[in-house]
Amino acid sequence: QDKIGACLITKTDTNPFFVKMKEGATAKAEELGIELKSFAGKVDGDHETQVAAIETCIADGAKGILLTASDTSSIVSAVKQARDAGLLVIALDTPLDPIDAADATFATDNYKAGVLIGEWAKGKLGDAAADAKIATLDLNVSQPTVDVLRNQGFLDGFGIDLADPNVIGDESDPRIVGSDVTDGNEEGGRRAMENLLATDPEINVVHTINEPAAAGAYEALKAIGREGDVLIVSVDGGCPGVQNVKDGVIGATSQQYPLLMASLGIEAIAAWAKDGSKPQPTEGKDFFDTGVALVTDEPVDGVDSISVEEGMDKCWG
Amino acid sequence: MEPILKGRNLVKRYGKVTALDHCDFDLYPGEILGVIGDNGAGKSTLIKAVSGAVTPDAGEVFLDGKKVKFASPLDARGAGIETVYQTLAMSPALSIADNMFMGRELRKPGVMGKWFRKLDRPAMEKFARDKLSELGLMTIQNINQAVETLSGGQRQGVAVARAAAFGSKVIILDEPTAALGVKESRRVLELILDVKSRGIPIILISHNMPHVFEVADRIHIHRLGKRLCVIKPGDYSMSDAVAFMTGAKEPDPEMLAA
Amino acid sequence: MEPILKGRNLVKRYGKVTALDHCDFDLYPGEILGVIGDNGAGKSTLIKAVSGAVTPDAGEVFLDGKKVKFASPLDARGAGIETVYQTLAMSPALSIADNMFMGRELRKPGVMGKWFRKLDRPAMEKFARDKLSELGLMTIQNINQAVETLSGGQRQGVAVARAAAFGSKVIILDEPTAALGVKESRRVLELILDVKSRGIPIILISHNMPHVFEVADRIHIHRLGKRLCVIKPGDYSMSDAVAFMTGAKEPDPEMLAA
Amino acid sequence: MGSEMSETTSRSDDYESVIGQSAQGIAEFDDDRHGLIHKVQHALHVTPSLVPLIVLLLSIIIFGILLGSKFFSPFALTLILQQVQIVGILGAAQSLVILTAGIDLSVGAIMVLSSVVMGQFTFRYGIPAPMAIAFGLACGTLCGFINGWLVAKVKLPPFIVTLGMWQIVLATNFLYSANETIRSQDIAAEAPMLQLFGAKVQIGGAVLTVGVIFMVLLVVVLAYVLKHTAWGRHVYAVGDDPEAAELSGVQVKRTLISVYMLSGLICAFAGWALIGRIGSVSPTSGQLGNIESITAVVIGGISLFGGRGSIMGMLFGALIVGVFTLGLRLLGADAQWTYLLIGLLIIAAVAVDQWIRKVSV
Amino acid sequence: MGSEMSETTSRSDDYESVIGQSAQGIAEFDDDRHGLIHKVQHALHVTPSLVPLIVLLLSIIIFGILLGSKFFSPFALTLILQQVQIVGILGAAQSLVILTAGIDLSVGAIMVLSSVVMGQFTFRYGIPAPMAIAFGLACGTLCGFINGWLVAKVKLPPFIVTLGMWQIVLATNFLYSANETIRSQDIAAEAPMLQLFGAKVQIGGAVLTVGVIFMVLLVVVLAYVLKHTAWGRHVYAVGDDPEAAELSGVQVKRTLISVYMLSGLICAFAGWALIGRIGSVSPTSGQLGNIESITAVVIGGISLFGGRGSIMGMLFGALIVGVFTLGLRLLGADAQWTYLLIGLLIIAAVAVDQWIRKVSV
Ligand SMILES: Nc1ncnc2c1ncn2[C@@H]1O[C@H](COP(=O)(O)OP(=O)(O)OP(=O)(O)O)[C@@H](O)[C@H]1O
Ligand SMILES: Nc1ncnc2c1ncn2[C@@H]1O[C@H](COP(=O)(O)OP(=O)(O)OP(=O)(O)O)[C@@H](O)[C@H]1O
Ligand SMILES: [Mg+2]
Ligand SMILES: [Mg+2]
Repeated sequence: QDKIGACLITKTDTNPFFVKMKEGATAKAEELGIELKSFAGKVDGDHETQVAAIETCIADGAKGILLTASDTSSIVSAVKQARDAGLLVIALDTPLDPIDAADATFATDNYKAGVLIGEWAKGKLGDAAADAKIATLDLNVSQPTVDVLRNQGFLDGFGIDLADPNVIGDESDPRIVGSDVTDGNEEGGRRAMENLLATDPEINVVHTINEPAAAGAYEALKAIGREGDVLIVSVDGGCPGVQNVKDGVIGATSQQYPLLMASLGIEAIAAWAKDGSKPQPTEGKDFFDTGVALVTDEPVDGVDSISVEEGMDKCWG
Repeated sequence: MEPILKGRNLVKRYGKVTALDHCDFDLYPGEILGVIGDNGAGKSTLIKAVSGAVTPDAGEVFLDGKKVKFASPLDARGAGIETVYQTLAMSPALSIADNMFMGRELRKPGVMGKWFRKLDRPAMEKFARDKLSELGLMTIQNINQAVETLSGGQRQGVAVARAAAFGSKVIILDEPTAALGVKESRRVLELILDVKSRGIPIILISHNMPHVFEVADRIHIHRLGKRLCVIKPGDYSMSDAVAFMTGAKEPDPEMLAA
Repeated sequence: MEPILKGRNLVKRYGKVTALDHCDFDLYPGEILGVIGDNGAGKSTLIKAVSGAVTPDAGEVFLDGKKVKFASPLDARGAGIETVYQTLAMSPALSIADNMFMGRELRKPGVMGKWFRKLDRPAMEKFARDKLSELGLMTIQNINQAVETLSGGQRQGVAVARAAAFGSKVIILDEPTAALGVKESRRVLELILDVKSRGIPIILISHNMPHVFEVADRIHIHRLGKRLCVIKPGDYSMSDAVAFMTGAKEPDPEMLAA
Repeated sequence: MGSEMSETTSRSDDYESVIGQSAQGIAEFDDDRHGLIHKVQHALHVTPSLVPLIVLLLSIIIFGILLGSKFFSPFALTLILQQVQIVGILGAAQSLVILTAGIDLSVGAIMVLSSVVMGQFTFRYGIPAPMAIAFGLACGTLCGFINGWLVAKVKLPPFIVTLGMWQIVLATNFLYSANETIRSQDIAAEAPMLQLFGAKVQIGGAVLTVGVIFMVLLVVVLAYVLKHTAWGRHVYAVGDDPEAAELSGVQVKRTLISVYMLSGLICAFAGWALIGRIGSVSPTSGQLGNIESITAVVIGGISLFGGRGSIMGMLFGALIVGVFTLGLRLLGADAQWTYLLIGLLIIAAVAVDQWIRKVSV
Repeated sequence: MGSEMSETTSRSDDYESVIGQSAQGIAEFDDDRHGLIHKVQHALHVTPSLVPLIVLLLSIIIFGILLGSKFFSPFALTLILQQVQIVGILGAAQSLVILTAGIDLSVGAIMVLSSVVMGQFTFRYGIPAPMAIAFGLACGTLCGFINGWLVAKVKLPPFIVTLGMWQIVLATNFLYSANETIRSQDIAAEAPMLQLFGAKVQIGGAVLTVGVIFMVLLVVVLAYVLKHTAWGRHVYAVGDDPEAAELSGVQVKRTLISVYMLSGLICAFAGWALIGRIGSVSPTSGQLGNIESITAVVIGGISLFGGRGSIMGMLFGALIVGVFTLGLRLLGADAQWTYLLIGLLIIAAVAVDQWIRKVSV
């Protein structure tokens, strides 16, 4: 075999987050002379396409797979098949269930990302947090893992009792006005925001699954002239998102580093192909944490954050 | 004698259009009843109402003196009434044999038929071919042709053959020879007489006066959605019948009671 | 005299079925040409081939002596050939007027028509109602009825009225009176003679021998996919014609050349 | 011979000689059904799009009773209009195609691609906004033309053509835009014309957007065109029975191609309206456009088999879904339950529709 | 009077008297087209499902040439079978419904719900696996029955019924399963029967799974049933022209309900097969089942208008998509390019199909 083959399998390749992940992987692969094939589910939660992708990689004789799994536990048997066939499987962004089903995990902690924006929002509101009116704009009704982690992290950070931390929407805290789904895009963000505003026009804290949804929510608020007095928080840290933080559209966002995950993953596959060495997890965790940082120009005591300028330097798309 | 099939006071409206206007109807055992009338007079609607294909807005249907309410043509068929509708009612994409046996398919004898419910195609095809030959429809070159590929007359022939082969109590034919050729029409008339000789009464709707006068025992003249009168072909000439049905002449008052 | 519409050596096969078998065909100016033949003999296929509705596998069609290749019925219509197909070719869900004017709608005069391209419905409806009254189709109660709700004969009447109203060079009628009543059939025959008196030649396919013998100038006898012979109604009796077309009798050899 | 002929004639004629004296005039019947109910029934019978309208009004009333002023506020009611505008515009495109017995799975994709073209042409190439919009509209029309050409000339099933087109256009969209969003703030600053459809218009007490007005006008104009022009009748004829239409003189292919082109153009307008609605140009929006527009069309009573139904019904269909969605959210159902209930209500709405139709015969 | 009657008779009879001597026998014609090509054409004409088969073989050959042993390996080829098994099984259910001129948007959702029922009944309530599987199958059948009942008895359009059902079933699935996956390891340990369809079977050199064999058998059995039993002919008749079918004695409603029930049952089997394929019970799987199965059906040459086409064609259609997908991925096209090319290839495949049909008339 002339070239080392590697596969990148993402949840979708329409979400900018994964697009950037792919760019990072492609750039690194080119640098290291690895032949990279990328795969993606058709929609969020499209599990079978990912299984088919793993099988294709095996058929293709690739050396390793970088995987952001849609269904973290169901994928395990396919992953096992790949590992049995001698491929290195690295989970990116989302850990598998159980986490050791993959050879290694390069992830961001989505729960922590949620906690950060939750704490920030609570701190920002100060005393008003006690009677805040919260709306959460989530991903879709199938409640994929990221969705749950970010949502529950946020509520946890805000100091709300989670009931079952694996389920969105079972909280009984009266401060929660409601949640709606956005499909993670502007259109869905706007629609969901409008629906929730119609339920309660007093909403003043909005958690959004990602920055496009936040931008949509902002449009809905603007349409009724409330864009100034609602706190929108989000997760991702893409360049337009950080720009939106700067413009005051989003109050704060938790920045993640898909490019870093991807390039680290490629390097790990290269190493594995060369001498069979596997990457090691971060000290004290069972995965390699690529980090998350809160981006805002209005820092709050007790919550670590970086400035928008720093965020712009590190943003990914 | 009690009519075998009887309709009383039947009404059917389609939006603004009145197709049946308090219409009565009688068919006696063993007879051939001709039904004639202008286009749109409501003949087809009448036989649809008595054969369960439409539900009348008002009125009653009696079979053998018992009141019946056919919810579907299948009900009527179950009661032994076999109908050739003017639209022929065939599944265009299916073959001639499939259409002839629709709803009463023959199964292979033995295990294949009993357990695997396999159709006995050769038998059905042979039967179909025989029945069509009886009608003189020799031009059908391929018995497995889909019905939609048949010529207009061939299609009608298939429908008539089906009704004649399976009707047990009453056979209703709505313009069975409209698209048929001279030879084929003649065969249908012979078939009708043959069916009658088996004791089965027949309703024959037709615009062909000579045919109707040739085979019918009584003629029901339909006009503007109702039965205008019933005549015997021996008592009146074709011109009289045409005059009644087109409104050129009024029938005698006592005929109306008939 | 040169035929106005001529077919030579036309062949059409459908899979295993041969519908036209090297068939010739001639229509002379100003005449009424009857076409008779058994069911499935290929009459409809023949007129479809000369009117652009099917493309023959082989053979040529000439209009006014010039070879033509109609890619679609619209081409033929553009050349002035108006056809009533046996299947009537109407859009079931549309109204009578819509169907009559399909493809040559009338627009309102003035701005509404020119700029907003608005149809002149009242004018089209009036025209439709007039043409149908000419045919004696008085039973049509509602001129805005969808065609699918008409009775079989009413539907046919609409198709015939359309062809007669718009044909300019040749009018082809495939069994125009099959579903029509006595009165309506008679009106169609009158209409045919009327059209002829306007100098327009007509092809009339029919299974009704008396009708064909009454109006046709020449009769094309079709058998087994080809023209068997052409006769003049004055020279032969109906029995002869029927004998030829059913194969009971062979025509004289010299007739075949005709 | 002459004598034989006349004999023949007289034969077939004899019993027909009385026809000359036959009755004239059109038959009329007493109708013993009178009164208001019958009038309503008749109105429903001749104007089928009234039925979804009734269902719509019923659902507004029910939610109004349940929710009171929360739902009956100008805010909520105009919100519904704004939320359905995209589906409404796409539904207009979809209706045209479905009336020809086709189906267009690519409407959403064409919409998004057109909006991306408008945005990228302005921001990537620096073309003035009006020109870029024209390119976007042309792009949609072109996609529609390809659909139409494949359906009409190559005679492929519309489902397949537009399924392929959907994937092709969506992939092109992602490849071309590199999944980059153009932010609302940038558009407002540099090319506000792109957001035209989002502009607010005060009419009486209600606040409407240009997009909403466009949707309503579009449907009204199309309803006129379909009903009162030759082209419109041809669309119905083609959908009803393409063979019969061809035989009776409709240029079936040309009609089909024009329908798909117009549908593409309308989708491109929907793309423009999308920018107005969400502010930004986002390549990931509108992915459910096809299924939502088909739903609106079918609830509105247009037959998927072509040739039957009215485009007004589609608008009511879209609004019915909009009312349900918002109403249920306001009642406090969470996302999963809303999803479930909307499923139920769609079936119920069409069942009521069917029932009214039956009663109104 | 008697004399007049006999006169009448003789009149209509006179020219018909010769009929007795008319020719007998069925017409036969020379056919001047002979040879292999004509035979092939004829075979194609009478067996329409051969056409997608040809397209399938062509695409396998082309990818084989381009990719060599990577594609022609038993692993890759059986992989395609494994990858299409779910779509193939769902496609069988979909074919039945589409043959009746319906459409079933709920196939994927019913499949997932059934698999969740099988899993949750075993693990949540501790019911033995075979019983739980029976409940799962019953659940699918019930969903199908509701669909069929609404379509046949309430006479709602199948698109609407199954659209509503899709949403209802999917939401129920999420609510009931609480989005929880049951892990493969647990199933293997406690209820291996749930994974039965994933069991491997060595046949010669090829490795097949029970699921793949089930799919093939299912299609073969259904092809037999549709062609050689009365019920099968009724399915075609109902799809062809339901009114004509009703008039000619088919129990249209019963046939429709049985079709939807069978379709639901097959979807439930697909759910079982899904557990075998992915190992675990995952409530988020199979969301694209409807569109993928419809695609397979349409590429396979079954008309969306009902009554025409064969279920074998559906299987070839599913395989065509499977071959394209794997082939393109192995050629190294990335995801969006693959979608784009698959879009193109679907159109091309059907165009070739259409062309072969035309040539073969
Ligand atoms: N489904 C329908 N909707 C509306 N009107 C209808 C419907 N079916 C029939 N009609 C109308 O009812 C009247 C009677 O129709 P019918 O078919 O019974 O006539 P008919 O006597 O059979 O005529 P024909 O001899 O032409 O077949 C006609 O005016 C027709 O237009
Ligand atoms: N589309 C088709 N596919 C296959 N066979 C066909 C098709 N159309 C016609 N045929 C066959 O061609 C032959 C001629 O049909 P055609 O319709 O021309 O007969 P016809 O003379 O008009 O008969 P009729 O008097 O009954 O209308 C018939 O045997 C018919 O079955
Ligand atoms: Mg009738
Ligand atoms: Mg014919």
